[in-house]
Amino acid sequence: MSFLEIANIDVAYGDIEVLFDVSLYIEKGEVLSVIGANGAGKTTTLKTISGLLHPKKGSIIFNDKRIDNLSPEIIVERGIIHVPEGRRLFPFMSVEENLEMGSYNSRAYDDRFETMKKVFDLFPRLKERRRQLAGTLSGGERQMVAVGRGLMAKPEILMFDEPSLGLAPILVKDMMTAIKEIADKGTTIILVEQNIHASLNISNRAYVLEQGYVVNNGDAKQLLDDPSVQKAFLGI
Amino acid sequence: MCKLNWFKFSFSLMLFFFVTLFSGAFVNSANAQKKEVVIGNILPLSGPSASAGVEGKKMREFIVKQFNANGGFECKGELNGAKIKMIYLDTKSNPTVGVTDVQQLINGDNVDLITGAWNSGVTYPASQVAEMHKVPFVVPVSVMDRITGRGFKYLFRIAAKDSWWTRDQFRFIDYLAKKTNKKIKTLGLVYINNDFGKSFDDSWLKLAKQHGYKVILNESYAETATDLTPVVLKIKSAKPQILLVVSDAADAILLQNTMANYDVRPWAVISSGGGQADPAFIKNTGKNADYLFDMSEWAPDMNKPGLKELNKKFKKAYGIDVNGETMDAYVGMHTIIAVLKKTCSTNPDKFRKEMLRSKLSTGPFTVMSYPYVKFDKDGQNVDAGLILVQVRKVGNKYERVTVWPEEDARAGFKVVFPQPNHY
Amino acid sequence: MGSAILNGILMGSIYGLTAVGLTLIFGVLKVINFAQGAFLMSGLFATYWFVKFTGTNPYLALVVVVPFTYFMGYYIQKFLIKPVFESEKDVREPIGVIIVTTGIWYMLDNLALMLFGAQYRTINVPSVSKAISIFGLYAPLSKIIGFFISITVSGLLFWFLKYSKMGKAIRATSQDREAASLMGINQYKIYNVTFGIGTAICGIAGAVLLPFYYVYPTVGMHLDIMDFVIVVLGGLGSIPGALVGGLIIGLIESVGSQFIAYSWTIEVIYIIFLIILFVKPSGLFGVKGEF
Amino acid sequence: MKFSEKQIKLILLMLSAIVVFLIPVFIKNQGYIQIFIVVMFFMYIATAWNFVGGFAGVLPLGNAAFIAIGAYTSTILFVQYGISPWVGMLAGGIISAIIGIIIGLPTFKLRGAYFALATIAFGEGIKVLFQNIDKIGSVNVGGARGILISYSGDSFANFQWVSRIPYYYIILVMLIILLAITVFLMNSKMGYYLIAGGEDPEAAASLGVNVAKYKLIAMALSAFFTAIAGTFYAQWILYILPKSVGSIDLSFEIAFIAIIGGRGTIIGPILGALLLKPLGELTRTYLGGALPGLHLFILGLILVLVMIYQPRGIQEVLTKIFNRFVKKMVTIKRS
Repeated sequence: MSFLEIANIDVAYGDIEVLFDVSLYIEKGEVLSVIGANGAGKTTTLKTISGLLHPKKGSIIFNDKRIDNLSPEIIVERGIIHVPEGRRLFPFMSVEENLEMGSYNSRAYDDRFETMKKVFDLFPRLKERRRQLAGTLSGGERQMVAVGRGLMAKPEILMFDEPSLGLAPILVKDMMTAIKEIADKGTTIILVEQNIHASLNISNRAYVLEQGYVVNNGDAKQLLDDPSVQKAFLGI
Repeated sequence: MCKLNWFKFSFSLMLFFFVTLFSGAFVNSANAQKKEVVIGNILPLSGPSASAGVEGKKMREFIVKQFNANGGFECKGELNGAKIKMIYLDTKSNPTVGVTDVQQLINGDNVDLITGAWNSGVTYPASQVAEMHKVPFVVPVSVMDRITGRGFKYLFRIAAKDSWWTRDQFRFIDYLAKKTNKKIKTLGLVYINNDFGKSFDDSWLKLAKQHGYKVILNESYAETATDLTPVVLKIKSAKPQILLVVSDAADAILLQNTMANYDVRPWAVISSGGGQADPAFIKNTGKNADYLFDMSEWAPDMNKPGLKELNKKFKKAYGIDVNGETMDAYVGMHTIIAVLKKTCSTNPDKFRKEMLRSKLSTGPFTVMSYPYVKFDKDGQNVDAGLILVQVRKVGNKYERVTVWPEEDARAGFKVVFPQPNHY
Repeated sequence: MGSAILNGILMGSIYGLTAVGLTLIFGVLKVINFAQGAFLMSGLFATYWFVKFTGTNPYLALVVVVPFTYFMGYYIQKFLIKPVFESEKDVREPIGVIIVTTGIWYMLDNLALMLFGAQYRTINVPSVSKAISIFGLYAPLSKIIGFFISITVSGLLFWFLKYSKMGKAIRATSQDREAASLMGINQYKIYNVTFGIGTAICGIAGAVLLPFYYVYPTVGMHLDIMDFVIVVLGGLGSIPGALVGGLIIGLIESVGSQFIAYSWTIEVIYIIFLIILFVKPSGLFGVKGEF
Repeated sequence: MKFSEKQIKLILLMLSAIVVFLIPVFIKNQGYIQIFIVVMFFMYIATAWNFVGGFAGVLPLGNAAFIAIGAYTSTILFVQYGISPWVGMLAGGIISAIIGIIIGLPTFKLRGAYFALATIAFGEGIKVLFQNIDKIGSVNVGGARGILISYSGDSFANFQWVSRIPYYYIILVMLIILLAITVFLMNSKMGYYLIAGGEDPEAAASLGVNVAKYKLIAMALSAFFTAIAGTFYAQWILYILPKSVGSIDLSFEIAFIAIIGGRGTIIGPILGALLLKPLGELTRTYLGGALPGLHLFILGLILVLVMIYQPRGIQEVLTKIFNRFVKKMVTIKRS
């Protein structure tokens, strides 16, 4: 059994179904990319894993235990952390407080100062700004806080939703490097991206979603060379 | 969302019809019995005046229970052997509800007569409905002038009307000046801004002119006021010699306590039998109400026969002392019973005739300040007299002590005026 | 005049305290709690019965009143409000919750009426109700104590929200519910706690008011509307705003009435209220998302 | 004979229309007629509320102010100048509509909670104003005393009858007219724009719908029809008082009826009044005397339960039952 295994889930918002029979798995220590066009169901997949949505059918198994009917806070407790699209920082809290909220769960709370040091090592910029309100930061800094906040939770699996969105190309590169660094230290990573070039480059494997279905999957580098993927996403 | 809804509308109308039938069956089965006099009572049983309504209801229950236990009516006529059935409806102090209540009582419950409604604002429109249907309406409490004098044939009011209250308040002020040889020049008027307070204020302003007093403060406060300190501070800076007050229950307590706490003591405070007559008032003000004058129709210390015994029985049954509120209900119920005994019929015209003819002065009617109950052709109790009580320390408790008219005054007590430590 | 200003400040701070709970609950749940007045009534009654049975100082009643009102709010939110909240979580204007709080208001008020009857009750504590002189201005000790309790409670609340773990979680939830639950914060628990704290503050306000006020089942109604005005004046969701809004109302009432009839001051308050709504709907201190 | 679903519904509609029109013929008890009037009165004002509260998607909690404006306008005109309440009714409606627009202009910019609170303040402000003003020039407003309309004999021109039956038919006709207007409007372009604007103002605006304009029209209509109910109220009770026509309790009740019935639906306010008012009357009549407060406690409980179990109002479940019932009738006839 894999570390996290999603089997045949259907997910709907009210009456509108967005995921159909989606299955995927991730092994411990991997970096997994989920790619697809706007509205393909990538964000929904992440929200379902983190418990914000519950599948209508199918199962999600993490560490040999079913998690598909648990609420988000319990899933966080188990170690799956979701860094949402658009950063979703707490704008009227300082950088430090935002990071601290990341370690709200009981596994991580006691070590919060230690973890914070590590986050500051990874993003020295944040240390300078730690008293500043998150709402006043620049886009790149906000993304750093968002990633740092995810790390503060001492994740087993860290899920990123569009971490490069709205960032200048140079910052995208830095961000990907940082994510790679996190993965190298042993955290399993699920990466949802539209910038598939950047994401596939640092991933081991990838899934391709199209209108709610998994249409392709395999080795990240191979997918990058796959003509159908190139045609669909890179406009080649 | 908004597609044609006439269908649903029709369905709802059907439902409407069933509800009607259901409620109709419900109500009609409830009073199928005969041989009883059905008296409708509309009272404020919830909402801001609920305490007055609940107390009045207790006294009515007390009287009727006793009356029915003694066998009901004994007279020659259709009512012989009949008992009284009381129906109580809550007005919530709301005129609309009161009017609906009267409609319901007359048409749904077929009451023979109605009594209530405590709040003048409810009695006023509600009695008009009763009059339209020729159902006698006996008003024990509501004092608003305009209730009588509308040419109604079946409306009878036992309470004195507010122009008599204010008239007697000014007579009393004149009396104070004369008796103590003090020059009284200035008046302060403080009233609650509702129908009750406003009508007192109107006649005070007129009377002050007639009696030659100068009004140096005329202040109203909202019924919903949470803090009366601003009013008290205004009194403090205006310093009227006599302060005339009309309040409901809660604000009476608040005003009195705040005045005491700020040491605002005019020569005399004269209140108008509203909230100051509520038993909660003395309980909640105590020493702070010392030397307050209140106008009243009744006081427990009036040396009237049978009063002590009545109080003992009532207290045993309901755990509270009789007070102005319950005594109004007491006289009201007994007036109705006495007149019905004489007519031995529920015919409204006979009732009116007998009401106008009767002069009730014995038995239960000896407990009031006035010697008898008698109605003029407007249905007003003609000699509904008034007394003034002063809050005084008796033993270690504060009590309402009758001080005026002098002949009714409690033995050993005289008016204290001006009050000690006044400004 | 001086006394009027002093009274305005003292009363204003106490009005402010009654509004703090409302503003806190709005800040976090984005819901106007119409049951606010009923909670205040519960606090007044709890204080009243405590003093009646133990015969001690009303301020000691806080020991009982605070936990009582806290758990009352906590469980009302948990069992009555949460189900509606859950079904409306995607709705921008959770009107259902407003209706539920109104239902709770009716239930609590009338429960009190059935249990305790309609009569007015006060406690008489001569030692604190007498007006004392401070630099020639008069005010009763009970209001002065009320003033300090109001400031202290607001300060403690502010500190709690700023520095405690739970307080930070409450702030996080108020700023972004979904993100907060992705941090492992159980948002419904936060709502329970927030509601509990909000009602507990009402309880405290009750204990503060009782020595110079009275209690009866529908006493909360007047203060309810007053509180709505206060929180909008100060900015919905802002704690300092609630205090300043309270002060403004207190001063208009107390000082304004020295120039116009007291019953007109309410009209002035409503007019100022409407002007603020139109000119600066966020109120004097309102910053969305910050307390 | 076979009937389609639509035919059965039409037959039911006609049957019930006949029943409603004949109720006063069969039921002689004016007490019930009075209750019917109360119920229809609330159906009417809740339907008028629904223009803004339901379709435009905000929560007005000050509609009693419009009732007060309508009641005071026609009453002052009638009592002091002898102008027929029927004329006063229109005058009150127009004044109220203008005030509705004036108050709507700034408030519609506000959202959610703020709008609700602004309307509460508006409603209370109007009430306090009527309470405090005794006279404007020679016009006697009555202040806190209120105004009594004295009964001067049955007369159509004076809008006065001893019997309740004329009132019954007047409010019934008013209700039917208002419902017809509602149905017409909701099926017109304006209705769609209003609902679109209520559900998602930004999206509607981006499609070029002038949301504010339609909301204002809705507000004006709502204020106009509510004020007309105010005149009806004044002539029906013959006594108006700021506390009774302008109270916050009344404003709340209007909103609750529509919400419990199902706001934003045409049938909602009807069903809401049908459930709450007779229930209120019965509990108040049979329980109020025994245990004061119990009836209001029950009202509170119903509010909470409906919101928990039927958040879209009772119309949803009743409509389902009704449709099932009609379907069954169809199958029975066919078999």
